[in-house]
Amino acid sequence: MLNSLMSYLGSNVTPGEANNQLWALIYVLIIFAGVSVAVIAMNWLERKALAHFQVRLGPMRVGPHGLLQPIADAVKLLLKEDIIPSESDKFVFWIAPLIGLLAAFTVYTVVPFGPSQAVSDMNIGILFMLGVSSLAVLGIVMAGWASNSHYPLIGALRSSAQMVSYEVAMGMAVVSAILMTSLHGAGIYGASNLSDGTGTLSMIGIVQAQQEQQVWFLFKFFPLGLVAFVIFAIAMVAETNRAPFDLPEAESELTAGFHTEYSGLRWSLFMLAEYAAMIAVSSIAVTLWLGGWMRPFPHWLSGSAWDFIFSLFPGLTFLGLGAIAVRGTLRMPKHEYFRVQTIGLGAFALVLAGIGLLLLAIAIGAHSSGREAIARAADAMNNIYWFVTKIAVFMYLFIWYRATWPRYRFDQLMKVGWKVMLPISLGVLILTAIVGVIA
Amino acid sequence: MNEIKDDSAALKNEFTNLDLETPEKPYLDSNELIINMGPQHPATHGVLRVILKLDGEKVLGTECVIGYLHRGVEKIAENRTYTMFNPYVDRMDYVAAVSNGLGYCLAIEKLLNVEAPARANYIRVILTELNRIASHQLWLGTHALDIGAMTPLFYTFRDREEILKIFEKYCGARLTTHAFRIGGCQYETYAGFEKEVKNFVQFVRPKIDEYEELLTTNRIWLERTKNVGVISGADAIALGVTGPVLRASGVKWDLRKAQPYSRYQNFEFEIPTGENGDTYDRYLVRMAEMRQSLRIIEQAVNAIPEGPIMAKVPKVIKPAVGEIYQSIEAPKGELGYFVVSDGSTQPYRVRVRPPSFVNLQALDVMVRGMLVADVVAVIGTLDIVLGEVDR
Amino acid sequence: MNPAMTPVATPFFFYFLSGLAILGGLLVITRRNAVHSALALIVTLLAVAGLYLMLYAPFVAGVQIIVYAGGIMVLFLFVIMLVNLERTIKERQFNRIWPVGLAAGCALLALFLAVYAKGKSLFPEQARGLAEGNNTQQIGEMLYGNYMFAFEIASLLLLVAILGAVIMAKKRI
Amino acid sequence: MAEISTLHYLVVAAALFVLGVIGVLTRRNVVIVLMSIELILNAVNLNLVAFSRMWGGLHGQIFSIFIVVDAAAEAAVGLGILIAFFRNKETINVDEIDLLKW
Repeated sequence: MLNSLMSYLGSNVTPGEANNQLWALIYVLIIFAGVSVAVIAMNWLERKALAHFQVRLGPMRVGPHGLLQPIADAVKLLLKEDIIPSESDKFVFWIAPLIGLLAAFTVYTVVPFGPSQAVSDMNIGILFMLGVSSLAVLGIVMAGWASNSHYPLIGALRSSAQMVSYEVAMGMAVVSAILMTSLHGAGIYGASNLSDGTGTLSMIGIVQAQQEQQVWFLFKFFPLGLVAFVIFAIAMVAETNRAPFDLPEAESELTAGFHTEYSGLRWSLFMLAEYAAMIAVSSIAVTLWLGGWMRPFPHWLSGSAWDFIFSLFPGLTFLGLGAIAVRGTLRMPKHEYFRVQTIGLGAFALVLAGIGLLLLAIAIGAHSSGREAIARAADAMNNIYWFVTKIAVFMYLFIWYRATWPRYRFDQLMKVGWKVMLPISLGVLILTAIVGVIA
Repeated sequence: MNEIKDDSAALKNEFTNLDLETPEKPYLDSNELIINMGPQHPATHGVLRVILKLDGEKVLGTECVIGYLHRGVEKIAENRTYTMFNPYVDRMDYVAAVSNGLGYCLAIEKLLNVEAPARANYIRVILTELNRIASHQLWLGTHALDIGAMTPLFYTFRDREEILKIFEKYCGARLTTHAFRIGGCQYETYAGFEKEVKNFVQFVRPKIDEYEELLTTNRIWLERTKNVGVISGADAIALGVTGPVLRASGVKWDLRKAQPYSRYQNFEFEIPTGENGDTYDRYLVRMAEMRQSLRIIEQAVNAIPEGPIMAKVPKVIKPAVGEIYQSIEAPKGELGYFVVSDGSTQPYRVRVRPPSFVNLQALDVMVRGMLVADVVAVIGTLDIVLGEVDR
Repeated sequence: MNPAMTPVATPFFFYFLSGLAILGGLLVITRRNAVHSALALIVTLLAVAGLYLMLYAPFVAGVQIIVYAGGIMVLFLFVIMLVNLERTIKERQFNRIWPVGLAAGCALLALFLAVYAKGKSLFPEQARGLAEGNNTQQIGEMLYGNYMFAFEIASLLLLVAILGAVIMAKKRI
Repeated sequence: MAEISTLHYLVVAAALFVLGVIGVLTRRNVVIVLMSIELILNAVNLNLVAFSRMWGGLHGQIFSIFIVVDAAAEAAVGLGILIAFFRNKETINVDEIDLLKW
């Protein structure tokens, strides 16, 4: 067992490919824990960022700057009475949040955090992601139906119609990105002298294609890649039922939509699923259009010196976060009441700075000593860092949308989906094919 | 076993508004649904209950059920002296309490045939217009929230706070102010009142631009509000609709110009009107009204005369036998008081014409053929306050 | 997954998935409530998708999940909710000739098994290797090559189905 | 456990097929009848894919994709008919659908 654990460390492939179940299991656990932590952090960040958009402070009481608020929330939700409406369909009511959660988390098996930092590299990776994430709608529909109440039912019907509609445009946009993996382009777009190869549906393969072609698909066949990306970026907001497409849970119309009757743990599972799905679709966008785990300008600014400079980013980011926390600590009121909070925030700053220093040490160690293990760790660190950073940008966009835009009406939502997004995405798909072959 | 319990039959009995078009051949429609919106619903601004008859999401008809906040304000008036009843009116439209108080005081003054002194009138105008801005700000925040934009709410509440601070400094209360008395004002302005009001005007002008920046050209906002809840000028007049809702339909009717009270004739201001009578026009009209109110406040605070603030009013108010009707332009429309005196210290009858109540009648006309989401938008745009609807 | 390597515990997964599929199928035809049936059908569909993966047909498995579980079943659930009828649940679930139907089904099963038992020798011992790596590409080439005409016909069929469904379901056109 | 051969898959497919047939023949609820038809189509698909694996060709998989397309079309039209029918007679029982013209 130890042997199989150690033997994998030297390989360059995903655990799935290496057929190493133990490491696959470890990866699954790491991803599960990581995503859960990310959801909790996202919860706090959303409340904070949204609050600052709206000239208020957001959570401030539980822990310094409300840092422990998500934990308090989680404890509250766990301890809350679990209400199941008496007229509901108990079994379906019980299983619906689990389906949503399962669909949201299963997707992560193929998310490539790096060339070998994924549970498995399926050769139908993107198809698998789209398929499994489309199962999430089943959870919502069942929740709405099982609640046996008008508003959840309408919310569920809306949600299913919305998600099925936007999946079409989303799929078209994805296909145009997949086309790009095989078309290297010629003529005005002939950025590289590679000949047209075979395409791939594998998530890792898609990023590697971008690496080979030396261009993010966002900028490929400009502006076709950009348009497809924008279509996807809009459709993914609709897919995750977030503002301004949050009709299934529009509180001013349907109280809370499909999860009106849910409370406590089950409700928190829906929230967990929603945020996990947000991260999942963002990771699709990052993989397909933003170069996945690649750092910016891997070819333009190539060479080991640039590699070293970019590998300092993770450490510096954490040091920067630590510095913000230190600033917060220094600005804490100097009153006795705030002593515990000040100490807590200071400790948090120290933890952040410690992580930052560790990452810096790894980066510097990899550069100077050249030991393979450290170089490998540095590689993994860089890949994961850039991937997560790109996802974080999307997460911020999600919050920004929510703070800025009113909600669409249902018929308008459908109109946008079918009459605007679908034709444009179809056009982009056709143009991508034409440009790839002819131009 | 786990079917949705169909309460349509029960609701149908309550649904008296049955002049709905019935198809010649009645067919069973799986989509036809009668549902309750409210009284506990986040978008009904309190405890309004709307029974909706839906075809899918299309509204076939509505029926408003009101009275959940009924406190018998008009009946209470018959058992209170004229002075004692004054604070009660603040509890009707609690977001525009100053306007309510002004209307009542003017009515009783008319009954007594006295007039408030000039300085009192100027103070009244300043406070009432401030209150109009506060009311519109609250409307804007909640209306935007109904349509899904949550940020304007916090911006408007931040700025409304400044108005409430001025109220608090002036009379000690923030919401139900009881600012005016029959015959004038009880309180002289506090030191620095003028300066603070001027500062506020300077402060809030860019803020109104800020609200507009968020919404006026926002594509989704336009789609949600344009051609939603359209009501023609003729329909609006026929239904007795007043205030910004009427003006947005293109009818230039403002009691401050039509029947000036409290020396409104001294001030220069315009009556903003709309063209289409849709939700977007109502939004624009109210935004323009806020700016006009600022204009009035500026003029009033610059020209505020010195002098007494209370007219000569007997300690015990005992009007002669008679009846009067006095109406003012409250933020939501025409707020009228019909007071009948039997010569005693207590009114024989007080009847309030609340603008929200009358405007609410237009809901059915405005939402027929629209979608459920539009009902929410239209309730928001009517700017109803249930305290005033139910009294 | 490397085609050269045999997947782990193949028999276990086969029996697990096929058991799940058959259990789901049983529930589909026995449940009183149509939503429960639909749930069971989804389980069956996913189990069958797993079987496709074991047969080195990843693309078909993906299509199965996207189109069946994500599309068709949502449509089913949608319609079940639209025609939500309390009455059908309380009514008799099986028609009057159900013993005949059951007998016919059992006879059919017996026939199948008999054929398989008799023709067992016709099946090759070892399944031929099927490259999984470029399965999608090969399917694509065949769809747009040999089966081009059938592919176009299928798209036409879908178009007709869309029109038919809209005309049928819409109240006033 | 023995190695899994094509025959195993065929038996599973046969079982699913028979379940589908029984569902179609015995149930009254149209929605469930339609779902039973989906079961039958799935059984056929499983057969095709199993044979495709057995012979090492992809034709079976192509056919199964066509059958999925067919299933989608069938479900859409079937459910459309169902809604139209429900609107007229307020029943979704097959044995009450016994008029040639409504």
